[in-house]
Parts: sequence; structure tokens; C-alpha cells
Amino acid sequence: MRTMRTPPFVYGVMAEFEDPSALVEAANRTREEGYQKIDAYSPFPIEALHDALGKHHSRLPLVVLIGGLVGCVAGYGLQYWVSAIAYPINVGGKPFHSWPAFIPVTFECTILAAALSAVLGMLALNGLPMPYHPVFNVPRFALASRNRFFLVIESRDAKFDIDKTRAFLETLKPREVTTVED
Amino acid sequence: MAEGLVPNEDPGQAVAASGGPPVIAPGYTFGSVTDKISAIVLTRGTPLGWWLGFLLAFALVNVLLVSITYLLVKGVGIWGIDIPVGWGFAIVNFVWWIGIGHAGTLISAILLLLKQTWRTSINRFAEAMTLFAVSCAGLFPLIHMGRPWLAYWMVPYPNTMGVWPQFRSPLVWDVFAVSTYATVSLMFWFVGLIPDLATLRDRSPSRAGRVIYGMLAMGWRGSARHWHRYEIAYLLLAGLATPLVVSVHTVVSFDFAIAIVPGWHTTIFPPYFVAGAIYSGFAMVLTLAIPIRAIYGLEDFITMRHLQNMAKVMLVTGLIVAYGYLVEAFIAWYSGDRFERFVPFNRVTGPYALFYAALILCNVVIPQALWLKRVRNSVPVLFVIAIIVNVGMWLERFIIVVTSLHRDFLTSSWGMYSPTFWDWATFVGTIGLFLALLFLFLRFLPMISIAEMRAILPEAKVEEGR
Amino acid sequence: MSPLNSSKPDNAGPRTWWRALEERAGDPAFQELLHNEFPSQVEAIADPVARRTFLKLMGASLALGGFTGCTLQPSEKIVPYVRQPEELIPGRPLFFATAMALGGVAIGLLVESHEGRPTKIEGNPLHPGSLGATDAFAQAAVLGLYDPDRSQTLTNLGDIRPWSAFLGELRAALAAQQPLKGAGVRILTESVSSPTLAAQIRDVLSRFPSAKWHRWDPASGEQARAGARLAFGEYVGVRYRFDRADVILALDSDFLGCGPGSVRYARDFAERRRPGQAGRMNRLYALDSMPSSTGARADHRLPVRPSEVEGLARRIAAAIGVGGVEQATGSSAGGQTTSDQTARWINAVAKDLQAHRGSSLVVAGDEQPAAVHAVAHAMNAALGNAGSTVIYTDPVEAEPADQLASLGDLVNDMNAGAVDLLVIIGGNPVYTAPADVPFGAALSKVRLRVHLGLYDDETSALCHWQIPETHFLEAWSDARAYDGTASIVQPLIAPLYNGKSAHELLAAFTDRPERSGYDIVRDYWNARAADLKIGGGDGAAAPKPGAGFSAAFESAWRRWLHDGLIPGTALSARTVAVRGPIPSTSIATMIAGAAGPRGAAGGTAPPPADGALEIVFRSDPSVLDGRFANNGWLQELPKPITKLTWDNAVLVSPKTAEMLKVGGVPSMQGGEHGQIVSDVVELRYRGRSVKGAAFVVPGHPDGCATVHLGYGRTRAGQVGSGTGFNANALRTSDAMSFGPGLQIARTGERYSLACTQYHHLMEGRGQVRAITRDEFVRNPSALKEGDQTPPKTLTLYPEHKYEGHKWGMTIDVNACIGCNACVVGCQSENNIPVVGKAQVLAGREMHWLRIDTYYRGPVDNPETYFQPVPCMQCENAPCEVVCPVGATVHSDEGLNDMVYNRCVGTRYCSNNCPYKVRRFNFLLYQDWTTPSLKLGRNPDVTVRSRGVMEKCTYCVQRINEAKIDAEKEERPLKDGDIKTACQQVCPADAIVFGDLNDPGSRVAQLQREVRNYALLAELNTRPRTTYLAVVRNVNPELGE
Amino acid sequence: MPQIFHRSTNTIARVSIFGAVFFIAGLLLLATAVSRSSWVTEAGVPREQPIQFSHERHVAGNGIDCRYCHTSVEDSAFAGIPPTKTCMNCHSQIFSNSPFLEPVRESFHTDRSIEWTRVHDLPDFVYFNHSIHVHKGVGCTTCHGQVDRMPLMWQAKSLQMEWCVDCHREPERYVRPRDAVFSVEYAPPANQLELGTRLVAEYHIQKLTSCSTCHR
Repeated sequence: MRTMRTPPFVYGVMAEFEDPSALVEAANRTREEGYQKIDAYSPFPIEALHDALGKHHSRLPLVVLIGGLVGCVAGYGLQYWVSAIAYPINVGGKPFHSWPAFIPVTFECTILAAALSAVLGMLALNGLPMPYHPVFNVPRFALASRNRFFLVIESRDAKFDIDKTRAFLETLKPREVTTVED
Repeated sequence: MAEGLVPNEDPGQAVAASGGPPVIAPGYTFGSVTDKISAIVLTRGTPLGWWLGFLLAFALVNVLLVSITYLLVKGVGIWGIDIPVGWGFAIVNFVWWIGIGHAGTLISAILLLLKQTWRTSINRFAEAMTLFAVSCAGLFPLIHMGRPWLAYWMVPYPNTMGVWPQFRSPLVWDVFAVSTYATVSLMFWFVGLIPDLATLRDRSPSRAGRVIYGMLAMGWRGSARHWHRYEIAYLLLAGLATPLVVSVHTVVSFDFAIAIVPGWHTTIFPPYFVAGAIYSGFAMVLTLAIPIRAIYGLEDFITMRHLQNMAKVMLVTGLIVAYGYLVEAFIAWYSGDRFERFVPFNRVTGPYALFYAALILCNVVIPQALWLKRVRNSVPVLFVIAIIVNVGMWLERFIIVVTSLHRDFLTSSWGMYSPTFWDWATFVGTIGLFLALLFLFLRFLPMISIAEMRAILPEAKVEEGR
Repeated sequence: MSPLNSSKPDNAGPRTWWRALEERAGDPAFQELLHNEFPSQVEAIADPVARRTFLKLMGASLALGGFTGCTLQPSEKIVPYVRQPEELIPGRPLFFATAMALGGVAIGLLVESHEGRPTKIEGNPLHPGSLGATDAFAQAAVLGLYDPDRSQTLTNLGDIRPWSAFLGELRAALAAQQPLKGAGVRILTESVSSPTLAAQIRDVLSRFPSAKWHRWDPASGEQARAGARLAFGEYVGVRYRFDRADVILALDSDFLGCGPGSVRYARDFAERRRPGQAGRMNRLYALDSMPSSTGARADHRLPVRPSEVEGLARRIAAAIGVGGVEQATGSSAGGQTTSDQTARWINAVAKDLQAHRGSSLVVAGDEQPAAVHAVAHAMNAALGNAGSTVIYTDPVEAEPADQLASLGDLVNDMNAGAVDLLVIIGGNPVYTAPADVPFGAALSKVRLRVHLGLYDDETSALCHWQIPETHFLEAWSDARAYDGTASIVQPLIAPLYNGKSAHELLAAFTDRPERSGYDIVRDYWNARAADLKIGGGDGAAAPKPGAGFSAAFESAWRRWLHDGLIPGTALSARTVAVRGPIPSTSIATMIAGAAGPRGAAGGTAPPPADGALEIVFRSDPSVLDGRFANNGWLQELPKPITKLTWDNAVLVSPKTAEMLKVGGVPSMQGGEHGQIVSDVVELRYRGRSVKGAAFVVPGHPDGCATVHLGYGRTRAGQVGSGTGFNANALRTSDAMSFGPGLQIARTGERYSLACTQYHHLMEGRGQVRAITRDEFVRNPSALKEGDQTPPKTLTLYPEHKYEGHKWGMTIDVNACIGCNACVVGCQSENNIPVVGKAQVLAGREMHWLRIDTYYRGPVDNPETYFQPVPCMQCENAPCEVVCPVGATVHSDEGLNDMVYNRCVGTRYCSNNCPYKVRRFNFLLYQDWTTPSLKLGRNPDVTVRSRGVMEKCTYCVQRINEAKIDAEKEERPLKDGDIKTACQQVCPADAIVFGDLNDPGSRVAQLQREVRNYALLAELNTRPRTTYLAVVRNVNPELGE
Repeated sequence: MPQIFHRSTNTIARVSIFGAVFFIAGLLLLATAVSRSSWVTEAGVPREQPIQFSHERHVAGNGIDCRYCHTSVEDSAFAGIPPTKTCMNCHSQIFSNSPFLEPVRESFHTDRSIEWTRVHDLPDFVYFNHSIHVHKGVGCTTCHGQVDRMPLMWQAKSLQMEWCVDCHREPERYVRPRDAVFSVEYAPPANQLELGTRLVAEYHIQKLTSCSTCHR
């Protein structure tokens, strides 16, 4: 995705907060300020935060639905083809296409496919795995998985200007503001 | 929707509302919760007790390996099975383990959907327990075959013979159900682990730890958008796992209900198997939770509240199971079918009467003590009852499998079954396997979901517009 | 050395095999081997090079079978003939007629041979003693032939020696005897029915006038012989005509189950019991001691101690006005003490017999004393049955003798040191001799002891020379059937172990010691040619071997071999008269003494108060007198009634067991279908004692215990040694079949008996349906009462259509006598393994076809029913639906196919089979290693390996064979073209197989009969195998 | 905390995850391919024999009919391997002292059979009957290939169950007129289906796919 550039390159500016409320507050302020390319990091999910960053509808449920349907059709199709077309055999006097007996497997296939698409879909949409990420360059960011809350304004943002942005973030009474290098 | 992990009301109020002890002791912060739980994993020295426990379990694993090797060399004839009783310990243990494997997913999924915040501190190792139980269970259908090396024939794949599995057979349903269940449970467990893996990555003192946990965490950084999709996915999984968990034991019960064997061929089986599964599952969670919280000093996280709730669930499911026994007998009588009628009679008066009596005692009589608050409040008593229920549920499966088969239609073919040394060795061996895996889990992964614990802390509450 | 050299190219029969051997004999390498190492030829034959057959022995790669598609098969060799026999088509079996003699009476057989390996034995339809059926012993003979434990080498005191060495010593001994006219020479044989052998012995006796010929054969009707002599003053052959008998009284006789002619008798008897012709149905009364097949089929059975039979017989005789029976010792006439029930019984029987003069029949059991036989003869005479239902002839056996006395004399002579040379031809007298006849001890006093036997057994151990005897499938001989019809016994294979036949051994006494059995037999019959009205047979003097046989003889000879019998040799009827009063038997008196007047009271008379019991000796239904002890098929064969395998037991009635406080309980392992843990009791009798496990038999008379002979062998072989206990140790010459004064004491020990069915009650599950004849005539539909067969419309699923063939089977429970021939026949046809006692104990026996035995009525005298249960071939087969890999599915003709190579062994099918007819290879049961056993297997049936399920296939290999032949001949299959193995051997013709889509087929007709019913029909499995209900011809006077 | 992973790991991680999917799929495909390959079936692999016997020479060269040696093919399940005698019928005159034929002569004189290596080896639980196939118009070359072009014999077809079942399902695609069964020149006509359908009716050829047709 990124084109070649020579580091050090500024990924964005990061502000660290003590508690979730502060972060949510900061996020709101930042959007009001007109920043678009922002992201927030917290050690546990904060619903309000997601709203603050701007709601966007997730396509994940659709992915799962499709996955489930595919699994369902594939599962039943396989059984039908095997028992009625590929090698029809009289089993205990039952008809070749004994649909009631095919329900359990169809169900399991549905669930399996749906579940797989849920997990893989989530990872894909989140762009995971991504072991390397610029924010990790900030030493204190390790606390993002413990008890600290971070807000990042990315340099991709139209309004981004390293000094102005830093200044703005300082106004949000963060514990500390750092430049995220890439 | 995404409130899933966040208590929709202040836990303090929740306590007030539901009465009884809180789901987490007061005075904890994000930091302290994180440190306390991750410390168990990240500690440098491994406690001696862990070593002892693990080595014991590992010894039993070797018993398992030996008995499986001998089995492969000689054949299933080393077990006590015969004609008419073609299924013995192998299937009994299979159903027992699978049943135990139900609590994890149930606690994680169903309680999640029901927004039961008390689940948070037990779901992690309940899920782990599920995985380990299922892997023990999965072993038996394989090794109980006359020619286990051909097990892959049960899987549909294009082969040079142009033949396929026979999809009318419940055993094929089993293959799909159990493998699906294992896969989904694994994913559910792993997805839940991701944020905690990130925590371990960030806190691990050793480079190796950072790298390994880092790889597993897949670069999780707690981005708000990620959290959003993460919760959707988690909820969807929960929604899928719930019918799955019900279907799995239903399918397992089909192994019997589909057959025409009197004592098996009954419609009550699916619900009563599922209830039994939850019953035994919670019993096993209690059996494990009680010592673990004591040993690792987690009483603050796994509080009396949890134990009491699990006790209540056991009481309910236990009653459903008891009801199952009643209906089974009633239907047998009501059917007017001489073969069906004979089964309950034979269970009560036949050569296996003692086992049946023990079953009723363990599964129906003793658990009634749980009606008493005093009992629910006494940890040791709960522990004992949980173990008794585990035994009882094993006996139930023994009764279903053996007493139905040993005297079916033609009196001329009536026979008996009794396990051999190798039956026992294999069974004990799987218990060893289960414990060994559990010990490894306790040592290398957070046994309580840190992220979710943070979410139920009071300080996690966000006051808007400050 | 072998008959090859003399065989002529135009001989009928297996000459091609001979020729192959001839080459073998010519092979110098082989000659050499022969002389230094005496290799068993089994290996030679099993090794593809020497075995001139390319068809590999089936099976060996089934173990790999699973991997089809993902493993390489090991490269295999094809080994063609060097010179291929003319009429042999590779891959197609040949059938040869021969005969098997047992107890001096032969049954005609057809033997199936694959590339020179006999694999399956069938009855010879042309043979009067067989009519196409056989008994279990004949079926098991194949295994006997290939038994690796057979005596394989000629040994002298254990050292392997060549035949020439033996000849040398024998000739020397004979030379020494010449001046003494052979005074020191003794020959001991079993009952001899082979005319050739008899002639040879006579020849020897003529060379050594002072030599003696003794006979001892525990399996031949000793007492019947004595009885005939007692009645008629001479030995007489007795032959029954059950086809002519309306009313039959069996005096403790199991004429259906065992004894000469039983196979034929079963057929004749069954023919007269077809309820289809209710008018022709016969009625059978049985005085029965140890419950027997005959007792089970009887319309009225009275359980009595053997000792009581004589008294009752005499009273019945008296009641029908036979003279000369009363003045037996007082005991037997104690009518006044008789219970009314018995009295009623006796009167009813007497009345019925009298009502059928000329068409009634009284049969005395072989184990009954001479007097009873005599009384029976007297009754038959008085009833005018002689000549109609019972035919008297010259004895079938050559020169019958009082064998007990004969053995006694021999022992005395031996003890007196008068015997220098004893040649024991067959048999195992050291083991079978009664306890008070110290044969073994006396034997050591003989200077030169020679034993010709199939096994290196107890007798061989005490002899200088052990000569491996040829199996009857290996050697030329001849034998007479129950009616005297002679058959040529022709071999199907060269002796596997360089054995010698009795003929060849006796030839050693003559000046032409190297003559082959083939020449001897041929020359004998050539000499007989004249009296057989065969032109040109040059009469008296036997011609030079191989020298000019007339063309007429050659053609006759060929026909004899082809037909399996020599026409016109049946013994003709003659009239004999019963002489005067019949003295009472010593035993009866003894028992009267012991038991007091009650002894003869019969029926329900209580046992002697002093707790002393009566002991009853019977030859075992499976191993007979022990001669079949090393035959795994027979050892594992569940004995009729008791269902015991691998052991004999002390069989007592429930009452007696209660009195003795003994019995057995099913163990947790195996249970009712496998392991019965019984009390071990000590039998004390006449100062001798043995220990055995007690076993309760409903219907067994009170106050006596039955023990079967033939067990407790010490040198039977790997299979037979150490099974059961030796009842001969108690048997004394004055009470050979029963005697008083038995004491039974509990030892406190327990012993596990392998019993395949211990629960004999039907629990109201309708396995067997029975009805009386009168009811059947009045209202046949009464049979259908309580029938819950669901209507075919009761299903959501559409029917499967079966165009073309639709195989089905009916089994007539009314005809089945539980003789087990079908079980062994099935085992032989389908390569069913022997699993051994331990596995039977675990409830894992492998028989595809089992005979369930059910009781109805009072435990002291229940009605007994035999129900053969093969796979039902259900149309809605429960087993198929649950198989995950489709290893058992339906064929287009409605067969429930079992595909071994697809089976992964979940055993779900067996669990779901309501008939429990499926069998599982829990361990590796097949013997993959022993070469000789491989030879005996049926190459048309897969040899199953470990971990796969198996079951009855309706002999699908036979179905396919017949279908292919019909297709090639472009003709439709005829009803009867296909016979399943069980159907073919059934003496009672109880099993019928055929095409249900052909309305004319027998099976279709039978399934339309009102008696037809399906087992567990209410389960809607729609079995293709159905049963025909029992119709019992009850005497209204006695009622049910 | 310093960055643990290098930038490249992102790509590596994703590639390896998706790669794994395709890798496993590939393995399965390979397995199915191998199980049908001649490495497993040994189809098309000439077998070493004790004698350099050439069907090419005897069939194409001398035009000997199949049945001259494989005598029982019309009567028995087994087509028959010629006894040494059959070889000697000719070779007592022709090439009577060729070194190649020494094993034959040796067998004939010492009366020890020649040990041929089995080329067409069905598993022992499969019961194939030559006579009925020949009778129903299945030509020798249909299964055994162009024997007349095989210097050393090899197995022409896979002999795997799917191959058998293929013909048992649609015999019309393979059967030929009875008189052409033993012909090695016979080539299926353009209208095979039409001809086949006619023959199937004419010869009463059933489509036998029941297990017990071949497995007992």
C-alpha cells in the first residue's frame, strides 16, 4: 500500500490519556476540529469511542450471512450428489434422496462456514495480521494494552501539520504528546 | 449491540440488584487487574506444584499412549466388548467427554448473549476446558474402530474407488458435528485471546515471549475500529456457537436415538442429552475452578457469585436430566412395546441394577442439596457435589450404552459386558491428556480474559460531556 | 510308493491329480527329501511352485485391502501347471464322489476340489444314506484332513524312520511268528465295514491261523448288536423305514441326532411331518434321558432315567400283548407304584401303537442295554412292523463281534504275555477303553506294538511304531452304508503327510507288501465282479495288479466312482424270529437293587433316597468318543440343547442341581452369551472319581447325571488336549452307558464353561410359533394371533422395486432337529474362523448361522424348539442405515451385502441388528500362517481379517456362480439351481432358498403358507428369511 | 517498547496465512493425482519376467489367438496361464535350442513350473470372472490394451474400482460384437454408443453395480 519513502517519516501525532472518558472527550474534540484520519487505542472496547471517531457500517454481518448460505448449499448439495447421483445405492430400503437424514450435516456445514467467515472476515477487514505498525514505535504505547488510552492523528490527514496538530493535541490536556515516526 | 462486553448497568448496582457477592472484588484498577492475571503467565519461575501436577498428568498421557499402541497392535478385542455389546467404554467415554466439552461454549456464548456479566471471569478456561475435553472425546470414535487407519473413509473426498460416506449414518453426522464444534470452539477461544495476547506481548519481559505472543496477537493494537468489528465478530460467533452447541450433543444423542435398539430409540434423547451435557459441563468447570482459584489466589475474580450461579445452573439442568429419566421410563411403559418396557425393568432389576442405583444417587438425589443456600455457599461441599455429578454423568452414559445393548430383542443373544484393564487404562489416559493440556494452558495463557475484566471495572464507565 | 505308477490313463476320478503326483514322485530332489527328511508335503503343496496351482490362497492381502488406491500391492507370482490335466479347467472346482465311514457305517459324499485341494464336503444325492445331506462330522472332515496336528511322520519310539525300516521289523516279527502260525499276532481294528479290509484281514488270518482279530469301536452300536443277538440269536442288521411309520416310539433313542443312518432317518422322518399333508403326519413318543434332538422333536416326551427305560418298555410291550417280557426281575414290573401320569402315558402309547399295526415303529437307543433292544424287536414283531417299518438284514459290519469281550480277551492275552505283535489299526483304545479294562497297562507287555492312526495320540505314546494313517480323503478304500450299499472311497488328494492306509499296512503282512491301496481295492472288486453281475470280471482269484481288467469292469468301476456307490450291494431284507423270553439286563437289576422298586416306576419317580445318583455315559455330540477332539470346528460347535463348546460337563436336571446345590451363573464377561461360571463337582463312582463342571439342563431326568465321553484327552493336539474331563475314567465294562451309585460332591471350585446360549426362554417375544395338529387343521389362522407385522403402506418412503431376482429363504422350525450340520457346513463354505474357548467365553464366537434353542412349558420337561438363525437379509435393514462408510448395503436382488474390504469396524451395524447375526473380528482370528489350513479354504470367499464385520451372505458366491453359468448358457435360472451351504447339508430339508419373484419356486410357495412368519416382524425390518411354525401332532388322549 | 517486528513481517504474515490455504489445497490435489498415477497403479509399467516372452511377437507376429494359451477364458473366472506343455508344443521344434527358451525346457524336463510375475493383480477381495465378461462382449483389448504391441506385458488400465464401475455403469460405451471379442485389431466404430446400446439389449447386459457383484 505505502509507496517507497525514506524514513524517518512521520506517521502521525499521538496523545496519551489517563482514562476512557478523557479519550472519548478528546476524540470528539478532534473531529469537531475537522480531522478525519484519526484513530484511538484503548485496552478494552469503548462503544462511545467508536461513535466519537465517526460511525461507519460494518460489512461483517453480510460476509457471515453469505458464508453461511454457501456452507448450507454446499453441504446439502454434496450429500445429494453423493447419495443420488454419484453412486446411488439402496441403503436399508431408504430412498436415494432421503432428505431428512441430510439435515444434520447441512446444518453443521452452515455453521462451520459462517463461523469461519466471521473470524477470517473480521481479521481481513481489520487488516490483521499486522505485526508491524508505526504506533508500536512509541515506547509508551505498550500501555495501550494495559491501562492507557491513545489518540492518533495521522499525517495522511489533509489538515495535518506537524506543529499545528501537536499544538492542538496539547490543548486536550493529554498526559503526553509524541510524534509517531514510521 | 456492542454492549456485549460492557455491563449495561453499573456492576455495583448489578450486585445490589441481584444481591449476593459481586462478580469482582472492589478496589481493582485496569492496571492491577492486568498485572495480577498476566503475572501468573509471565512469572519467570514455574511453581513446583505446577510441575508435580503436570508430571502426574504427563505420566497418565503415557498410559494412554501405551494402551493405544497395544490396541493398534492387537485390535479392539483387548477391550471387553463383544456381541451383543459392540460398544463399551470407548463410546461411554466419548459421550462423557463431549458432554463436558459443552460448558465452555455454553458459558461463553449463551451467557454472553444473555448478557450475564458474571461469565467473564470463568469463560476463558471454560472454553479451554471445552477444547481439551473435545480432543479427548474425538480420540475415542477413532480408536474404537476395528480398523482405525481407515478412519479417513468417513470423510467425503474423491477417491479411486468412486465410493463415498453413507450420509444417513449418525456416525457421519458425528464426524461433521464434532469437527465443526472443535473448529468453532477453537476460533471462539482464540478470538477471545487476541487482546490478551497483545497484553502479554507488550508486557513480556523476554524477547522470545514478545515475539511468540506478538505473532499470536497478530499485531493487535486496540484500535477503536478494530474493537468495533471484533465485538461484532465475537457476538456473531456466540450466536452461531449457541445453536451449534445444542446441535452437537443432539447429534451425539442421534447415535443412539436413530438406532432401533430398545432404550436408545427414543425422542427424549436430544433435549435430555443436551441438558446432561450442560450439567456435566458445569460440574467439571466447578471441579476445576474451585482448586484453581484457591491455588492462584483468584478469589477476587472467581467469586462466590460465580460458584453460586454455576451451582444453580447445575441444579436446573440436573432436574431436567432427572425429568429425562422419568420420561424415558414413562414412554417405555406408555409405548406398550414389550421390548421397550423391558429396558427400564432390566435397568432396575437386571445385572446392572447397582450401576443404575448409583446413577440415580449421583445425578438426582445428591444434587438436590443445592437447593440449600448453605450448600451453595460452602466451597468444599460444592466441590464434592461437582465431582459426584461428574461420576454420575459417566454412569448415565454407561447405563445407556451397555444396559440397552446387553439385552435387546432376541433372548438367545442376551449377553453381558465388563471392561478390561485396557478399557480402564485408555479412560484414565484421556483424563491425563485433559489435565496435561490444562496445565500447559494455565502456565502459558491468561486463564481469565483480562480485556473483559477491565471492561467490567467501575472505572471503565465513560461519563459523556464532562 | 504311491498308487500313481499303476493308475491307467483312462481311469475315472482324480487320475489327473495322480499324474501330477507321479511327476512329483519322479522328481529326484523330492525322492531325496523323502528319504532323509520326510517333509510334510503340506508345505510343498502350499508353496506355489510345487503346488501345481496358480490360484493364490484367498485373503492374504485383505489386511492391506483398506489401502486400495493408496498402497502398492506386493508383486505376486503366477505358477501354471507344467502339464495341465485334461478335464481340469483352472478356476473351476471339480466334484468327486467318495464316502466317509464312522462306527463301521458309511455315508456317501460329494467333495468339492479346487485345483486338487478338497475344500468342501457335500452329501451324495444318489447315496441312500445321504440323499445329499450329511451330518456335522462329515462337514468337519475337511478340517480334519488339513489338521496340522495330524501324525506326520512314521516314527519308532519318537525317531523318524522310513517305511522300509518299519517293513523290515514287521517282516522279521512275522517271520518269527510263521512257525507258531501267528499265535502271538493280534490285530485290533475298529468296526470294519470295508469289504476289502475285511477280506485282507481274513487273508492275513488264513496265513496265520492262530492269529486273532479283535475289534473295539466305542462309536459303533455295541448294545444294538448285542440286542439283536439276544432277540434273534444272531447278529442282524436293523434298518428303519420312518417313511412308512405313522406312530413311533423311541426308547431313549436319538435316531435323528446320531447313529447309523440318522441322516437318512431325519429326512424320512421330516418328510412325514409336513403339516401341508396333516393326514400323513406321524406321531413320535419318546422316552428320553439326556434331552436329545429326537426328544425335542417328539410330540410326547417322557424324561426318564436310562435305567427306567427297560421297565417301561416291558410294560408297554406287555400292554400291547407281547409275550415273554414279563418274567424279567421283579423290579421292572413294579407297575403299581407308577404315577398315574406315567400310567396314562403308557396306556396311550400302547393304544396308539396297536392302532397302527404294521405302520408303527419302536426304536431302542444305542445306549440302552441289549434287553431293551430285544424288547423293541419283540414289540415290532408283535405289531407286525417287521418287514414294513423295520427291515432286518445281514449285519452291515463285517463279522460283528461282542467288542467289549473282544477287547477283554485281548487284554487278558496281553497280560498273559501271549501277544508278541499287536497291530492297532485306527482308534485310540488306550484312551477309550473302559476304566476296568487296563488296556494301556497291558499294552506294555507286548513285544512289538504298532499303531496306525491319524494322530500321535495316547495309544501311539505306548506303541513302538506310530504310522501316520491316511485321512479318508487321501486314500483308496471302500465302505458300506447303513443299508449295506457299498461305496468306493476315492481320495481327492495325495497323502499330505506320507500316510499309509489300513489296506497298505495289511498288505505288509502279505508277500506283496508294497501294493498300493488303489490296487488292493480295485482287485477286490474285480474279484467280486462276478457276483455283482458284471460281465468279464475274472471271478475268484484276484488278478495281477494293474493287469487286464475287463472293459466291462473298467466301465462299471468308472460308474461306481462317478455315482459314489456300487449298485445292487444293498443288503436284502430277511425274516428273523424273536426267540422266547427276554432276560433282564444285569444293570437294570443292579439299579433296581440300588433304587428299590421305585427304580422302574418311571417318569417322575424320585431319585434313590440315599442321594446316590445314576451316571449316564454318552458319546459327545461334537467330538464323539474323542476321535474329533482336535477338530476346531467341532470343538467350537455349540452342542445341541446345552449349547456348550470346548468342554463336557456334568449335566443334571434343575431339581437334582437344587438338591446338590450346584449350578452356574452367567459371568459379567460374556454373560448368557458366552461365559457360565459353574460349580466344579467331584464324581465318585465305584471307587473312582473325576472332577467336572456341573451344568443344569431343563428336561433332564432327575436323579441322574449325564457325562459326555471324548474329553480330557492328553495327546489330542493343540486344539483338543486339555479340554473338559475324561469320563472314561469312570466307565466300567459292566455298565458302559449307565450305572447306579454315583456320588456327586461339590468341590467349591468354579469353572468357566463356554456356552453360546444360556437364556432359553422366549419371554413372550414370539420367536417360535407352535400349534397342535388338530388346532392347525381346524383353524390354521390361529397361528397368526398376536402377529404385529406392520402393513406395507405404513411408510413415508416409497418402496424399492426388486426386478429380476429377489432372493429369500424359509426355515422350517417344525423340521429342524438341531443337528448342527448346517452350522459346520456354513463354517466350511465361508471360511469362518475358529476363535478358541477364551473368545467364546468373551461372547465372540463367529458362526454366521447359529441354532437358537428355546424352551416352552415346565422346566422338568419343556417343549424344545430349534431355530436356525442366519442373516435375515431384511429389506429395511437396520444395519445398513447406520454404517458410516456404506460397507453393508443392499444389492439389486435384495441381498444385504457385507463388503469386508470397505468395513472400518464401528460395530454399529451389529448393535442395530435386532437378530444379532453379525459377527466381528475383534482380533485376528484367521490363521494366516499355517500352510495346511490355507489349503482347505474356499477360494471363492474372502478370508476376513482383523477389525471387520462379517455375516451370512446367503452364500452369494454360489448365487453369482450359478447366475454366471446360466447367463453363459443363455437360460433362466431354475428353482434349485442355487443351494445355500446350510440348505444343501440339511438332513431334515428344513431350509429352502430361492427366488421370491418366481411364484413357482419352493420358497415362494412356502412363504405363502399359513405357517410362514417373520422373526420380530413388528420391527418392520421385512426379513427375507422367514420361518415356518411348528405343528405338533399331539395325542388328544394325553393332550398338551 | 521498541517495535518487535520488521515492516516486512506484515506481508510475510498475510502471505503465509493465505499461502497455507492454497498449499493444503495443493497437497490434496497432489494426493488424488498420485493415487491414480502409474506409480500406484503400476499401469503402463512393463514387468520383468523369467522369460523374455513377447506378446507382440506371438500375437501380432505369429497371429496366435488369445485362447490358444489362455484356454479357460471362456469357461472360468480365470483366463488361464499356459502350462509349459503349451509352449513346448511349438518350441520343441521352433527355436528348440534357443538360450532364451532354456527356462521353458528346464521346466518341462525338471517338471518345475515357470514362475511368472503376475501383471494384472486384483486385490484378493475382488472376484472377477473372465468368462462372463467375454461372453457379454467385452473384448480382451478393452481391459488389457493392445497386447499385440507389448514386447513385455504391462497393465494397460488402472484396475481401480472407479475404472471397473465406469464400465459397469455404461457398458454400451465399451462392448463390442461377440465375434470381435478376441480380435486385437478391433477398433470401436464411430457409432459405438448406438452399436453398444444395441448389443447391451441383445446380450442382456445388466448394469451391475451392487457390491456383491465383485465383493464376497
